[in-house]
Amino acid sequence: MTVLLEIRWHGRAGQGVKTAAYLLAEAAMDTGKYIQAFPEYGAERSGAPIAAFTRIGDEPIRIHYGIRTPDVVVVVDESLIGAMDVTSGLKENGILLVNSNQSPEIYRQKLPSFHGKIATVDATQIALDCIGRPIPNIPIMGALIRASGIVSLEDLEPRLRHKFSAKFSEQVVEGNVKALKRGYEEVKIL
Amino acid sequence: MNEQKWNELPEGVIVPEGGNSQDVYIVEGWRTFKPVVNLEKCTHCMTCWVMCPDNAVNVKGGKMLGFDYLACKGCGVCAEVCPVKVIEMVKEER
Amino acid sequence: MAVINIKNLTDLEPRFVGGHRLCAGCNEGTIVRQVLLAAHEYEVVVLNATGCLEVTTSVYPYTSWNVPWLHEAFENVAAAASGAEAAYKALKRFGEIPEDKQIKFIAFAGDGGTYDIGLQALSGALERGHSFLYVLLDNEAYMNTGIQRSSSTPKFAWTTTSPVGEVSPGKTQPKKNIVEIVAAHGVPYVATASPSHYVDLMTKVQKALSYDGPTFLAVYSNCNRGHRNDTALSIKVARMAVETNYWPLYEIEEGKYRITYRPRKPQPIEEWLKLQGRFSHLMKPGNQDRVKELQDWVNSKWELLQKKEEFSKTL
Amino acid sequence: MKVALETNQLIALAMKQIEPHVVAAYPITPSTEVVQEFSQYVANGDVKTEFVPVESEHSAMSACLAASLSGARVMTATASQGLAFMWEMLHIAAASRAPIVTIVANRALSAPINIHGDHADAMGARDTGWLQLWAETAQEAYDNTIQAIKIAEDPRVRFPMLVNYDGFTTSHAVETVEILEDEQVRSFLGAAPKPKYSLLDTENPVSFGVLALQDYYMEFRRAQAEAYKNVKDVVLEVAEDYAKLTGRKYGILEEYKLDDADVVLVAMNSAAGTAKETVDLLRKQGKKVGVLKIRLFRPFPVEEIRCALGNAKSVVVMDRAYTYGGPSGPLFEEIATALVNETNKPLLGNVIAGLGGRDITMEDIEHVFDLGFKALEKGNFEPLVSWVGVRE
Repeated sequence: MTVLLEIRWHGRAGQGVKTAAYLLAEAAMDTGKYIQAFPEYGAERSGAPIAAFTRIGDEPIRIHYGIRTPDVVVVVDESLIGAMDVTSGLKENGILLVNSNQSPEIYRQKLPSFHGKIATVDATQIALDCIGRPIPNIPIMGALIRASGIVSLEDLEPRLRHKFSAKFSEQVVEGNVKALKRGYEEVKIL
Repeated sequence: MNEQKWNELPEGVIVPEGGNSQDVYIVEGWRTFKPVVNLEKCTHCMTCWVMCPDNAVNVKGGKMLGFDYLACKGCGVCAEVCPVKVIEMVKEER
Repeated sequence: MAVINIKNLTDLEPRFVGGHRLCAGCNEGTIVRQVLLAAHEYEVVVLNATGCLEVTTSVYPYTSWNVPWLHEAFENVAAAASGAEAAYKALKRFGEIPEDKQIKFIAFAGDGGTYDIGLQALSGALERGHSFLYVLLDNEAYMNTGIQRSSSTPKFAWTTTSPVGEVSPGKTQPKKNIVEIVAAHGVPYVATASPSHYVDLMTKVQKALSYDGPTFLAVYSNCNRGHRNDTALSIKVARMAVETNYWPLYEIEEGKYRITYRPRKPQPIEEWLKLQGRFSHLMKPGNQDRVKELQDWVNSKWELLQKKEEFSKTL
Repeated sequence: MKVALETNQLIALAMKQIEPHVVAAYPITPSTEVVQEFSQYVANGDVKTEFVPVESEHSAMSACLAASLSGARVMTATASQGLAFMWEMLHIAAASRAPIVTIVANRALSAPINIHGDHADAMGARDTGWLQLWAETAQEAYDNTIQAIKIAEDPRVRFPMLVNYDGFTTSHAVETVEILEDEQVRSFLGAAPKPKYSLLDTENPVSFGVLALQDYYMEFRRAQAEAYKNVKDVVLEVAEDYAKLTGRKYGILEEYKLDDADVVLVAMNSAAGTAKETVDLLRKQGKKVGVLKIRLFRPFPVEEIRCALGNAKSVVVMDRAYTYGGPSGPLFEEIATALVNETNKPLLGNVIAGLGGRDITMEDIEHVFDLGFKALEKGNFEPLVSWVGVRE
């Protein structure tokens, strides 16, 4: 295994967590990387906690199981913190990104044992502003690529347009593109 | 028919031809009584033919010709349904 | 549709031949011959559920079927018909069989394969609208395994699993109404028939085959072994089922009911019961109430049917 | 062309490229999207396929069988309880020599009900007469789907085939996959070879699905048994043709660093990839380990397995299914049978892992190799069957 980046997503069913995990992988593939992304399902209905995983590597990815020691943890739903150990296995120098209107400093205090990078973005508010619905997956994606540098905004935007235009109206696509950019700009990193 | 060896069977689970049982798989031994028709009195109404479960009534051109005794099991339906009662069930003499 | 004249059909190559191993006098052989004679204008493919008809007509290396024939299993003949019909449509669409080739699919199944284990597959195929004629051979019990009750077995009939005993008068539940169940799917043509009334039966087959969609023919089928009657009386028992109004002959064409045969003087149900050993316990003293119950059941169903026919005339 | 699609969507795309005449199917997690996505291709007019949305898996296989015997190219997809519900019809389809291809996103069997990756479904179908291909990755699932059509329909074969890949772990994963153009797939497969007899051939009526009693049943079985002998050659020929087209070469087995391996892990589907990664890690530590991945599970490639395991000292077979009350997992039983008369056979042990979607991690696999090394020290596997990744 050469360079392998592992991203674990925590959210609730209906928040677009799986879509985000896939979208990031697809954008990375467009830049020539090998990718793998998959959700962790139970018998979830909207609102239940779910996880999703994205792996990005320079070589074909052969391992097939849930990410135990992520480089990045993305918490799409703030209420999960405390309800579960979202930072479980998160690498010392990793990144924790939370959808929250609070500052990263607050989380630094809440999670004293974690010494990596902490970032927050109010993705839900951005989503409400841009698409009128509280689906925070795309704005938090903007924050993620800024905080991690996994792919550039220029790489992600066409993928997002391509993926969403197959399913959604132009208005929704444009709203999400706007949300992506706002997430990218508004993320606070510590 | 000689019994086939396994490598002589058709592929799958098929009989690779149509309607080969009549007069080949012989059921005359099933009978105790056999139908006998009086063709002189027969009106050729074809009721016996259309009611026979065993395709054992020989007909041609709308005429009753007699019975296919290799295919007849001797059920007696033909005699029972005959509107002019010209079919008689008689005991087999073997 | 031409009026059925069986004299004109005598020179056709038989599609269902002798040398099969149905019991002597079995109505099933008669019904299949009548159905396939009526279908003579069409190329047909036959699907057959597991049952007496299937096991007795296809014992390797013999077959009594002079048309393409497929047996898969007990509960799925309607699904098999769905698949064959789907292939037929697809192969036409792909240009692999000629557009002008016309095939009619005919499925045969007993009451076990229709009322009970095969009901789901039948319902599915009817709802999907596959074009095929489903012929129910209703001998009112699982005869292939040795006379066990089905949901088609009439009340008070003896079977090996609804035996008559000190505390039980035979089957304790009435017969299920499969015709109404099928009709409720909204299919274009549903009818009953009896081999005793062969012109009626064959006319109905021709009508059914004229539709492009699922059609259903419930045919009364005497089983002399299971109903306990002499082989020679097989057709007579079937006729008496009609003459007593136990098995009325009618059709539901595009939702409209029509009685196709009306007994001049309907016979009392005893006339049918007494022909069959499976009801012999009802002929013993002290069972008058049970016979009356059956008569009342027949009467009420006949009355309802007449009302449906009347109502249909207003549609 | 490289794509990133969920494997189920990818397989639906492969089915679109194959354009079977008939697809009859019933949805079940985790294979639902295969049929769902394919029905969209039908709705869009991208394929001429007749899609039969049946009311159960039993009817799915029943309809597929009749369609296949009618001369149609036929596919379906299922998993778990659905495959179990087809069980009766699986036997009939195989004995009828109907080359139906069934996609299976392998999933655990109830009870308890569980929707996740597990091989109990396909292992339950192992004695139904179906051929079986297994896939480690999305790429292999795609490649196997296309090859399965050609293998199953080959006049020397004419058996139905299951194409297996792990439920969720693979079925719902997005991986980088190289796909063919539609035209390439169609010209690779060509038209479905016409069977000798067809249910729709009214000129030459044939009776399908006949009865055979004491005088013939055994001859039918013997003939069926013989026909499996042709399969391996066809699998390899098709793989070779496919390699010419794609550069991706498949065999009956995949041997990973077996040449000098002392301890060999035998695995199927996605865990084989994790195992290869673990082998690389352990090799860096100087441990001589390797992986044998089974691609063709039915017919079971006895000679190839004997050959592949010939140099191993210790072999651990990983089963993602268990045979309740049996001596071991099903794959182990078969591997053990393959080696039973070898004079220098390796020590053989069995692990049960990953049931009901439990992750099989690199740590688990290290532990499994460790069991293999310990057996070498002790001279035997004790116990014969170990459960891995279960709370003790």
